[in-house]
Amino acid sequence: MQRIGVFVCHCGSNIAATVDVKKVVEVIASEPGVVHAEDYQYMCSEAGQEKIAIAVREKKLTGIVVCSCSPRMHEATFRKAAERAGINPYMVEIANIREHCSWIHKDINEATEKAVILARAAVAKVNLNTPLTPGESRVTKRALVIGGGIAGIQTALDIADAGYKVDIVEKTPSIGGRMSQLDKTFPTLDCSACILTPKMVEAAAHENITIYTYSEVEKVSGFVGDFTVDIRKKARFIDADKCTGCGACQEKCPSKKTPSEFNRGLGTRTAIYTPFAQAIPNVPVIDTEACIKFKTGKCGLCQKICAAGAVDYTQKDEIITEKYGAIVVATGFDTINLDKYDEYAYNQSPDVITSLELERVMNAAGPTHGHLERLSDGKAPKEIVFIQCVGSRCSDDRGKPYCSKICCMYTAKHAMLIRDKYPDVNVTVFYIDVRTPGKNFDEFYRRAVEQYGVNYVKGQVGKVIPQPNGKLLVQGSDLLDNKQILKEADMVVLATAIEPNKDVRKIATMLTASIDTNNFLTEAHAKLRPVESPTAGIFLSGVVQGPKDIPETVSQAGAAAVKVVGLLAKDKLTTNPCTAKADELLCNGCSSCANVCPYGAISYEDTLVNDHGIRETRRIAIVNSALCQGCGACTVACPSGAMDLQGFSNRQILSEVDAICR
Amino acid sequence: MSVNNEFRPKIVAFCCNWCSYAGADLAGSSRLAYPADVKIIRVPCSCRVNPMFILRAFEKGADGVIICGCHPGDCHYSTGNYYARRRMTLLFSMLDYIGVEKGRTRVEWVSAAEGVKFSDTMNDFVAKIKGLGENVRLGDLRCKN
Amino acid sequence: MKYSYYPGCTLKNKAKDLDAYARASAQALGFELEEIENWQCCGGVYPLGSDEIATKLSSVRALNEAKEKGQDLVTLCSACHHVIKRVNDDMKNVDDIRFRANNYLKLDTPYAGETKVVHFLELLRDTIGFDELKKRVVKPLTGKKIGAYYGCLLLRPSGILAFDDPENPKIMEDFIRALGATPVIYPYRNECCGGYISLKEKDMAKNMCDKITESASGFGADMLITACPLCMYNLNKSASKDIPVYYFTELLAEALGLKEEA
Amino acid sequence: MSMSHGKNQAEQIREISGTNPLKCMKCGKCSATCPAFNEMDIKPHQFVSYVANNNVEELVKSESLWKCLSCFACVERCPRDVKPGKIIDAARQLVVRERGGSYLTADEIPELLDDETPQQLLVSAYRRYKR
Repeated sequence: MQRIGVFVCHCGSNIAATVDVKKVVEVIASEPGVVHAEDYQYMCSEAGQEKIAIAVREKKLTGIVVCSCSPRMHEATFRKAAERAGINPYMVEIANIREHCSWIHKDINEATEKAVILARAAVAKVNLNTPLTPGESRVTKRALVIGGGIAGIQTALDIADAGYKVDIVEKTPSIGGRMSQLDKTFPTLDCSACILTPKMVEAAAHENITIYTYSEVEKVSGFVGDFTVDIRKKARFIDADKCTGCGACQEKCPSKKTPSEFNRGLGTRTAIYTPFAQAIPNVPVIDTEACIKFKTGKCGLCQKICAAGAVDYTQKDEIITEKYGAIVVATGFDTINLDKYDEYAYNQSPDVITSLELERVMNAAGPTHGHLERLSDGKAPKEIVFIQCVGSRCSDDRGKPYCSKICCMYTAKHAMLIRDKYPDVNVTVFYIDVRTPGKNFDEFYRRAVEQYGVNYVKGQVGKVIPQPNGKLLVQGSDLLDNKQILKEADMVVLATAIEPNKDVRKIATMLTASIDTNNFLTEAHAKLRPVESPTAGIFLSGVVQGPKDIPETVSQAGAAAVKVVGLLAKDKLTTNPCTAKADELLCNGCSSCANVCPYGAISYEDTLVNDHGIRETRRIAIVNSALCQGCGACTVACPSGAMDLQGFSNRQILSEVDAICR
Repeated sequence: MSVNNEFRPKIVAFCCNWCSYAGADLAGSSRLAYPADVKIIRVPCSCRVNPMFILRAFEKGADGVIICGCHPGDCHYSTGNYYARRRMTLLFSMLDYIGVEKGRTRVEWVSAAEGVKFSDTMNDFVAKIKGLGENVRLGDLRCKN
Repeated sequence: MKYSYYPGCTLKNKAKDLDAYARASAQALGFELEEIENWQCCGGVYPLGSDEIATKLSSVRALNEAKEKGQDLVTLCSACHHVIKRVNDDMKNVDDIRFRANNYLKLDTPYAGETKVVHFLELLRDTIGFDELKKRVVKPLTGKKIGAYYGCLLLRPSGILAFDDPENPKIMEDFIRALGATPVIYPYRNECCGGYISLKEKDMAKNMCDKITESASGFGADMLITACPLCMYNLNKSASKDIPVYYFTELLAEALGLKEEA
Repeated sequence: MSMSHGKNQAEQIREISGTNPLKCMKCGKCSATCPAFNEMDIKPHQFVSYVANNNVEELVKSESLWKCLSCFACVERCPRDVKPGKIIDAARQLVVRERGGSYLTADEIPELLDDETPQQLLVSAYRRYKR
């Protein structure tokens, strides 16, 4: 039997308002093993922790139960406090009487009764706790960044500058991401390429950075500090060492009809291509689906024309296996598919475009060479309508429930740029709310209205009606005027909701990182640990965590880098001691446990055992505690009951069940 | 026993540390109420839940047992919830066979972001158990006070 | 292939053509429409109130009869299709309505939405297939520029009707193509013709039908097709633009070479 | 009292329609969509806010009750799944369920008919306008 001290926290009024803490102390004091019980305003405070130390000293405690907030919040705090007081930190258990009790119940009697039961369960468990000692694992001093947009580039640069090796894996043929597709950026109207290209060049030239473009992460194993990752480097069919990037192959390629991904399908590209002029690396790839040589065996023009002899049709995909201490996910976003929103006629008229498509139209390197023109007939528009919140803030199954956050600002930007360059073009913006929190953001939007005369109409659009004369009739609400208005426009631009990149779910599964219902990766704590995944060693950078603009993305990218550097700076990590262990007297070496272990942590050794005087050699399961992550799958698979999980043993959990059902 | 004789079921909820326990925390911090009859036991993973724990709970007088884990594909340990699902499917049909109604046992996937789902699930489960009434099968009379 | 068939009130009277051409075409295409015995009027509009039961029962009776025969239930009139399909969804998914409707009907086996409700056009698309239909056409309607008029009843609410994309449907356009004619796509094809409003608010209905016919002819349609007798009436009666409106089954029968027989 | 009457009716409308007007984000897409907008005295987005605010006295007297086509365009396009079309139908139900609340009487009908009037029109109008 342990000598247990129970400490009941008021958490100000968070607990004490709904749970009679004095009553809990009074009742729990008579539980078996409890030799001390007290309550205090804030157990996590310095003074609260000191109370634990005093009680340990005076009452010679061997176990501690803290009735407080969730163990996910302060278990670590109280374990450290116990350690300082001279008790093994794994002799501490938390009864969660805040999140699981006081915050969800109103009736004080009911909540108090439940708090007592939760405390009893914790006491029962501590009575069976045993001191545990964490092991150590090594840290591979190299980081992996998945995604080569501005988020990934910034994170990689910051890690590399701190002196650590970092690899960027980018799915497309070039780094640069969404930002490379933008024309101008808010709120200062810098040219996007002008500020992004130097960062791309810096990343490419950095001695600590290796960039794998046209590559994808295929397999991840291991854990924090020691991940092993397989990267598939897709065949480019170009020898990157020989290619000079002269571009002759692209000029001569006869297959020119493939829609350009970079231009959002508004223009075309050749089968051998670099996505854009400033691409890094400036090495083309061959799209085998479009290439005549690959489809028919004839052609081969690019190989003939290439003076460097870099074209190699026999190139194969390559798998690179590398070890990493930390992984950053920076996979970014895409716009949602608009098939379910055809009241806006996106699939019915080429003059209805998304805002991202407008970026390409406005860009000098885009499909119209930067001229604002209708994609149907090339005519200059006179009336442009912008529709906000297309697919954002929806609770139906068509769109996304969240605000995409960037649309209000980029629409103000587009409206302003158009009015600036083409003063005779009228611009109308249909909006529900204009959301512009951010430094110099609202001022920016107001400039669009006051200085550039952009017409903002409060109300959503119901339908965009293509007219026989090629115009678009926009039928929308003017809520302030309580009218339904019909506006004839030449172009309609949809502020389309953004969503995480389609591949992110697959990546999250490989990383065992949690992901929310909208496919954004979950943070370890929404407020206090926003750039870390709950899965140790996985970090989040950019829109993969939630909608954000470029300044926020860059800040978060830097924050993620700091967390990575903090991890890589350590030589050793302490490991979770709650690992599985086989009782050699019960184990019969049947292999059931190894079959279910996701980490390959279980092996079998012929061991000499002394079974009540019978000495014999038996095949016994041995758990490698450096590999074991403590899930417990093996403990249930074990038919003889030999396998148990330290810290969550069968007896401990049964004692909790007993205490709850008592 | 409560004074007004209203049936208050005993319900044990096993929650995995990574998703469902965090989902329960989120339900708490979002103040999404569910009945106090539910008591949560934290386990590292739903695959840590030994059928023995569930049998013991019923033996000791529990009226319902629910196991919550990460959504399929999202398990922190990759595959744990799949093991849990298979094991529990077998156990529940065995329990049903010996008279512990299927409604008294449940497996539910709740992610760390699903506070609402956690609360809704618990409200629903408690209502179902109340509908079924007290569990008399498997209860060990020696365990009654 | 045998199907239960629910013609509805108007098809027995003002819209006999819609019915007759459909039956003739069905026979030619090799499936049989067995009229439900003693069917009652669907009511014309789906009762939206969540507490309405009695007004849904006639649909349930028809659905149950099809269920007992083990057949899918084919509809033709847009309104009947709309009402019966929505009531079926209620019977399948809304506990309260299913419980109360079954209490009223006292059927041997309670009805719980088992019957599949199929519109004639869906039958052409999903069972026969427009490619196959094209092969059966003997008098292709080559050169005709036809605007499909969907109206609201077939398309919305799309979650329940699941007929086609509610904003950019194509089933009738594909049908027109199968008959050898050219579909004319115009944006008002899924806007309301005014429906029952034309009884008392004639100007309002006229106004709405004008928009539809002007848009259709603006995009070059010579004629319109519809599946709904009320749309037909409104478009014919109210619209100032003189554009002929046909039931889709009439053109089908024509293309199949059955028009004279029917 | 009129206030409590109003509240009662608003509650009834919420019940009959099975909708939750609090889901509305006031975007106005229903009014932007409505083909009968110009004929209505109270506009579709207002139906929702009237019922949300328990202020339906004007709504049940409104001409809009008889102008809504139940074409469901507002329901289809509403980003918040509020279903304004069901709300207005529930308000109409409230009126026609009360004695004498019908918008159409039998003796009016003959003069509204012509040779081609389909049964469907009468049936539909009757079900909409009358108990």
